Amino acid sequence: MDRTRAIPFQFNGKRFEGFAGDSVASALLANGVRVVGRSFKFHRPRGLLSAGVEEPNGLLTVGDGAARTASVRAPVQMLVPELDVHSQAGWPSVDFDVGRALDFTASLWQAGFYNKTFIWPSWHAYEPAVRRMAGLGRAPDGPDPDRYEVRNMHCDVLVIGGGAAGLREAIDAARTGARVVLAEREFQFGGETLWNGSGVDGEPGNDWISRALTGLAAMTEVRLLPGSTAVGIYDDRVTVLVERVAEASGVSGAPHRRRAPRERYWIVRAERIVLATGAIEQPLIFENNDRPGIMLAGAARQYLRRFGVAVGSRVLIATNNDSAYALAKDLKEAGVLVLGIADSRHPVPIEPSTAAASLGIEVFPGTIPTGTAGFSRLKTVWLGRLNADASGIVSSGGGTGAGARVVACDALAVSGGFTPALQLYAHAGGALAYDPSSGALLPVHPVPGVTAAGGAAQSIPAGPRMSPSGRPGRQWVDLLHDVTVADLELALRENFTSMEHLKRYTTVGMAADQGKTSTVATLDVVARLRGISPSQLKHTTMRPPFVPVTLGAIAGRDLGERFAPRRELPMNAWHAAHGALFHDYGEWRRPTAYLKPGETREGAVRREAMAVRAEAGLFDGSPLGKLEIHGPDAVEFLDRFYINDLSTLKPMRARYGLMLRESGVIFDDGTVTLLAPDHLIVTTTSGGAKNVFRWLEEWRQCEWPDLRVAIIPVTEQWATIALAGPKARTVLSRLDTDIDLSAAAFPHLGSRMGHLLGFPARIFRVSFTGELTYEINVPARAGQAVWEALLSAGAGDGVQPLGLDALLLLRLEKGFLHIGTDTDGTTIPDDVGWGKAAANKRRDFIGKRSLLLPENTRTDRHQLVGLANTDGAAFVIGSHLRVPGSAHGSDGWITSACTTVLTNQPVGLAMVRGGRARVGQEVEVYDLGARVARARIVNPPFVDPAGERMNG
Amino acid sequence: MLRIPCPHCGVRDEPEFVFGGPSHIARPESSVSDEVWTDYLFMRENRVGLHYERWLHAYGCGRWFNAVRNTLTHEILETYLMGDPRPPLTDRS
Amino acid sequence: MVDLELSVIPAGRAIVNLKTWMRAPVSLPSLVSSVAARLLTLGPDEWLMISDSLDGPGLHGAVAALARSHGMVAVDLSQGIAGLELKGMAARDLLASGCGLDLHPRSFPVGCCTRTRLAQLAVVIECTHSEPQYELYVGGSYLPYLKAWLEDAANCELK
Amino acid sequence: MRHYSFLNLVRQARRGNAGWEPAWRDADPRSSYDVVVIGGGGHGLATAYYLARKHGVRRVAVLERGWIGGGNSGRNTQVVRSNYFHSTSSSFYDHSLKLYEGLAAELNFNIMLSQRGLVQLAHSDHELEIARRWCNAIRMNGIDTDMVTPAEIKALAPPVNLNGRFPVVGGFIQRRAGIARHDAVVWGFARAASALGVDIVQNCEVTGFDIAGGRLRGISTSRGAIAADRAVMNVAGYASHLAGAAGLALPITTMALQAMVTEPIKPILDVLLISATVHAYVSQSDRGEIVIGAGADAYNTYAQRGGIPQQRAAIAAALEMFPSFSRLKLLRHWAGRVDITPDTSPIMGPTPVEGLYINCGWGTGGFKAIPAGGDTMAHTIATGRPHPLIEKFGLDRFKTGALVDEGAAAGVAH
Ligand SMILES: Cc1cc2nc3c(=O)[nH]c(=O)nc-3n(C[C@H](O)[C@H](O)[C@H](O)COP(=O)(O)OP(=O)(O)OC[C@H]3O[C@@H](n4cnc5c(N)ncnc54)[C@H](O)[C@@H]3O)c2cc1C
Ligand SMILES: NC(=O)c1ccc[n+]([C@@H]2O[C@H](COP(=O)([O-])OP(=O)(O)OC[C@H]3O[C@@H](n4cnc5c(N)ncnc54)[C@H](O)[C@@H]3O)[C@@H](O)[C@H]2O)c1
Ligand SMILES: Cc1cc2nc3c(=O)[nH]c(=O)nc-3n(C[C@H](O)[C@H](O)[C@H](O)COP(=O)(O)O)c2cc1C
Ligand SMILES: [Zn+2]
Repeated sequence: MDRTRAIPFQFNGKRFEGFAGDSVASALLANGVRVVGRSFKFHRPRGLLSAGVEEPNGLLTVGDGAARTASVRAPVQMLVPELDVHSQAGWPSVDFDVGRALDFTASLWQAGFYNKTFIWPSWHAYEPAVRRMAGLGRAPDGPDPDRYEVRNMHCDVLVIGGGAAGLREAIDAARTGARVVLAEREFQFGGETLWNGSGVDGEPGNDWISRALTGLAAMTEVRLLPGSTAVGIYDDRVTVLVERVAEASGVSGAPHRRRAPRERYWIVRAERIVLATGAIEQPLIFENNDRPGIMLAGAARQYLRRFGVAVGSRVLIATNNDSAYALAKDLKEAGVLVLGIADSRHPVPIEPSTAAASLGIEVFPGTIPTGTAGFSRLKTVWLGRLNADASGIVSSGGGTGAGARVVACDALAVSGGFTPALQLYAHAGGALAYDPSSGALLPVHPVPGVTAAGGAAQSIPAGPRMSPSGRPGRQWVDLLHDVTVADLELALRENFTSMEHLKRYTTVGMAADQGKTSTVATLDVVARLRGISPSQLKHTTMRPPFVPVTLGAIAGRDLGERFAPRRELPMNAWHAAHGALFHDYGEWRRPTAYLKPGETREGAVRREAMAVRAEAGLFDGSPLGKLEIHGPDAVEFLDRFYINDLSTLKPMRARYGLMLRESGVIFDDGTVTLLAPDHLIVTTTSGGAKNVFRWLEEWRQCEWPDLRVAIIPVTEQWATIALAGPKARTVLSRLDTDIDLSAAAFPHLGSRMGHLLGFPARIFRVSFTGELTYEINVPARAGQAVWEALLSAGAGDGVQPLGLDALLLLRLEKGFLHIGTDTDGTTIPDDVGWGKAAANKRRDFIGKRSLLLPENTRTDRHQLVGLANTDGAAFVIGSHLRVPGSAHGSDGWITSACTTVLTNQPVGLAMVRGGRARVGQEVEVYDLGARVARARIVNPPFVDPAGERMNG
Repeated sequence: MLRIPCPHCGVRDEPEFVFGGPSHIARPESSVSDEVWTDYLFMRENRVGLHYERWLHAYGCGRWFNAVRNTLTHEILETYLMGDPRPPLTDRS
Repeated sequence: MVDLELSVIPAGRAIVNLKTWMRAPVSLPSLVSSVAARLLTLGPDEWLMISDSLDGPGLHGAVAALARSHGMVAVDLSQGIAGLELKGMAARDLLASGCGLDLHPRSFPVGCCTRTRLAQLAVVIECTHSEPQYELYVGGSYLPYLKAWLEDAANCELK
Repeated sequence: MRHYSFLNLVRQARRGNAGWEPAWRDADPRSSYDVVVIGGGGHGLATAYYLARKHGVRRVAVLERGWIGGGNSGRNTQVVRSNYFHSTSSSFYDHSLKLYEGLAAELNFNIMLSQRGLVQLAHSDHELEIARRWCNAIRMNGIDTDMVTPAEIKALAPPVNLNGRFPVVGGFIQRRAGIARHDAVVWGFARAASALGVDIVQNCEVTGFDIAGGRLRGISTSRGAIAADRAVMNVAGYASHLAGAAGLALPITTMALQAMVTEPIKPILDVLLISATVHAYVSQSDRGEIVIGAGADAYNTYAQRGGIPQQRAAIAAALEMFPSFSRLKLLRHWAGRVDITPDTSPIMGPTPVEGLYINCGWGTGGFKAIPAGGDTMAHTIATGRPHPLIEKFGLDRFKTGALVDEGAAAGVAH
């Protein structure tokens, strides 16, 4: 604490001042704020319970607008200047909340009430009103102004928790030369020892800590990570830490001026993990144990010693273990009136009782609170004397028996024992069981590579935690979700006896604090209600994260442009400079069309397509997948994939083919070109390139390792430029090349290796448009020169670039298949007219056997056919069809559609049930519930049925 | 996140790998019955406990390899090369 | 300022991909010693040869025939693969923000090279200097994405 | 069975809620049953309920190895819809949705059905074409769906971002789709089945089958042998394992499908959004958590836990859709063992063992199918013939190849 530096902040619109080093919680307490929020269900006033992440009451909203953050835990939020903090419930205010009315009808709103009502007329009618009552705080109003980062890390030893135990473990590990990471949730190392006054190795705690830190800082292989919380341990001990980077720098607001991330998500791979996470103090269960002013004793001590704030001026202490006695001493020394210590143990061990006696503080042995009074501030506590087995009260406050006691006080510090913070051990696969002597959850078996140290490995003997008397409906077990003993009782009565049912029915432990101060108490209560020992019960599954984690931190920088990689064409800059309208096609960003000023997309597409039919067009097909297949068995290898026979392929010739999955479904299409018997080039669809490579490799490595084949993807090595149109040959001939382009020397489906403009070139005569086409491949960086040369060579002839839209239109006119558009994950070769080819190939190929299965030989499968519109209107892709005689259901759908460029006819391709046998029939076209057109089933293509244009 | 020991590259993170399903499945001749063929197509070992499976180190060496992994604990007991026989292992869990 | 330099390796460096179709492990020394290039091992059957003194076709020409006689194929990928160089104290942290590989000099010393996953891509990383300094190789079409990704990472305060 | 109503709620509250009875009876297994239902998930309980209610089968037991609903039925993201591509699927799922619409009243249990609408997002022209194909397919089968524009999507879900890495270019909506409270569906069926005399036996694991001459005769369990000549396996992630005990092989891979919730916040989202491209779906529960449906780890696992890669991918996807959720905090991340079939459709009907039936393979989407799954399986078991709605979902389709491939047909990889 630095009391010389005052820090102004706001709480619920009022201005307050704290000091540097304060948490929001300590600053509020120091300013006398007792009610920090209203409870979730019953809107009861609530004050701070704890001084740590386990806090169930002090969940506040920090900031506003786009940077608004809901449910910030007041004890762990560092106070920074001008912090704007709000309570999350309470209307019109936390101090006066009309919602409190619900508290007076609480028994109506017990566990599962919503299952029993709101049935008529329907839940949806009540839902909005109910939803408005739920939820803690509001979502931000806009995109996060902050940024986040992910960082990977490796180490030999990861020590989680930088208290005395963690520091020692880190030092021990570092001495062996190991790479050590020490993560501490707080911004300061030292844990409890920072303030609890205990020494380490006979040295004052703080001296020891500084020495330990100096020592660690000097070791090169040690990484200290303050402000970093371990939130989950996953498979193979991979651990996630969340570092609060911005908060550590003490800056608030104007985050855009910072470059630093707000939080950093560390993914740590450690050989060994030490959990030095300390323990979490538990409350006591008694009537009205939720009043503001009732606080965990350890928290009260921390606020006092660390932040100089006393939890009250007249303080009563109630405990079931030794730890709270230190608080009594500290309070007394600070001049606070300590009204006594109620200790549920009987007898109280010698050491604490003599310590109390020496301070003149009265100890009430075998005594536990049985009730409290005070609305927004605790006023009175009733104490009762437990009977021998703690199953009843000998006499209680208000009564007359010995031990009955009514204590007027303004604060009650409670300690219900400690349970080690071993959630992470549970994440790592460890099991925890209830230990009756300490009332804690302790490890049952070791987890390889994960150990606990210090407070996380201790068990502190403790007495009874629960008052046996009092109204169950007023005994809170889960403060954040307002779950009481009565809820658990009702759930048990209704047979929700499994702990997991109990959790889901009452929502106990499901709140934002994930039961950090209610899990063990739930076991106690249920055991008592069922008359069994808590050690017979299993706690519910603990899952990551240990504390809630900002979604932004998890995503890190993997958002927006970095959400998924994007690939650019080698000639991207040229396209961008020439009016390209870009879209994403798989990973690739490609020109859809090249818009001239004032032109629409449709207009451009028709112009480009027309140019190809009339003169020539230039298409950047660089993403076309290209694989080189080398080795003595290359032909044999490829022949096992294609439905076409490759064994007859001649040198320098290409063949189009389909590749199937083993199920017979079409997987990809493309050409295979034989350059030499041990060197082939395979092309794939642009989107399929990676998958085809992976597919070929899988078979090569796993199934046919004896075949001598090597596969090398070369897609990006080559720029692929398709020059298509009647003038293609003329234009290409104008460029300097050593390749004979004449029709006789270079026929359709031929390929030639040579030079173009001096660059190495591979030219293929394949056509996706139906026009004479040269598919020119030159090294990627030569692409633009060739592209520009072709454009200028053809300028006088009207050669122009075309985008994907025009290309797909042209191929549709020809009835060529577009995998993924006309086919889906069920399409087999016969469905698209390739059945014969597949059947005729004698040798086996992948997928062949499946084509003989009964399902694949049915004649009423969906088959790809052409559609001509008899009404004259354009088809809409995705419309469905009904064939004559069919009154309901669908008989198929339109997969592709366009209006032909030369003849202006609306045409389409469709998958139609038994379609090939229906050629000539009329079908009805339906779109969005209406019959929109009639169409005739025809055989494509729609232009140049003789296929003459292909040859120029 | 699994940490998978590639026999060629050492231990790497799960996202570097592609899972390939059970290994040691023999592809039948195409002359087999529909019954045998569909078993090959669809039926898959799906054991609780030790699972013999194959992985591709897609973002690394590009090699497929076999692994024996416990499907309850995710422990990888052994990895071995494609084509090697199943190592005889017993479930330690 | 961040102690970091990121640059694209100028085009012109020869990069040749070698793969073998042999089942038995092959040894490459004879190949490597005969040309002015260094060899990066990507896997048991795959290598990259890199040369600054030769161009792609030159390096390819120098090794192709010999490779073939060893049951290997050499393919020039000089124009298909892009290179980046990253140096400075923050280089390791920068890479660690998108790559799970252990880059500590104990595990990945100078001279070490591997293909791994960085920024969701398959990237070849080579440690070229203890400064530290790394060279990254990635499919050319990803270069703009990867470069922007790295620049963005560098923009985030690095520890 | 005490009737549930607001009136009774008030009445009981005034008596300290002491009068409420067990929602269902915990039974000990008897030595024989007419039908044994294995697995106390939604499908098992619904099957038992319809067997007793519609077919008068009186001696029915549901055997559950742990606690009812502890499998996927108690850990799913609650989506109910019937917008499937194939009529085989959509007619089945729409039957289910219709049963859901009457279920709260029928079971006298508020299952919190909230038909708030579900929008499937399209991120490119191609996806929009596929969406239209899909939307029309559903409409052709007489089920409500509409195409929606980006502006309409924005109006339905104000915090949505239309201009992310994958811009939203449209989508389609099923307005009758929505969510129902997963646990409530399980408990509602359990309560109603129990009231009809069904024995619900928890902590009872089925370990084997007594099969003679190809006929089922009995079942061995962790709590002793039970004689029964009819049984149905509804054990989701353990389907292969249990079927193996009956000598049957299944085309199933068990994977860990994952989901996450944030801390609860005030209502901000009143519709469900699904994107196959960014790969997540997002809704807000009635309690206020943002519920994020993630993917599955792509390998066989029974571990029922999630990992970092899926967590990071799903959260990034959710933030691509809703950037303003960035400062919300992840509260919990869990997984369920899902039984994935090659065509992502269920397996329902008889098995080669006479008297032994199977209902599994729901993979990532069987919560919405619980009422219809129970109804049609009850019919199938009671009559010995597959219910017409499930004829095409039989195990025999993996012999003929007649798959009902929803993912493939819709052009979207699940
Ligand atoms: C994260 C996640 C999200 C999902 N989201 C959705 C969604 O939004 N919408 C949707 O429709 N579906 C969704 N699903 C799928 C849906 O949850 C399941 O398909 C559905 O719950 C299956 O119900 P079931 O009754 O078949 O199986 P389960 O509910 O899993 O029940 C099977 C039961 O069998 C028991 N069992 C297993 N072995 C034995 C044995 N040997 N003896 C006795 N009992 C045994 C198990 O303990 C279990 O209780 C999701 C699933 C997950 C995991
Ligand atoms: N005398 C000795 O030699 C000796 C040795 C060890 C401990 N001790 C005493 O035992 C008591 C407990 O010490 P301890 O160090 O075990 O506990 P501690 O409570 O002092 O420290 C635990 C630390 O772990 C941190 N932490 C908890 N969960 C975390 C997470 N998930 N991620 C990151 N950080 C997390 C906490 O913020 C805390 O600082 C102290 O009083 C200490 O002085 C004494
Ligand atoms: C729709 C839905 C909402 C949930 N909301 C919460 C929640 O608010 N708090 C919580 O702790 N868990 C919540 N859970 C998760 C459950 O606690 C639990 O993790 C899940 O049912 C799986 O069970 P298991 O973790 O016990 O294995 C929710 C689960 C679902 C399906
Ligand atoms: Zn490898």
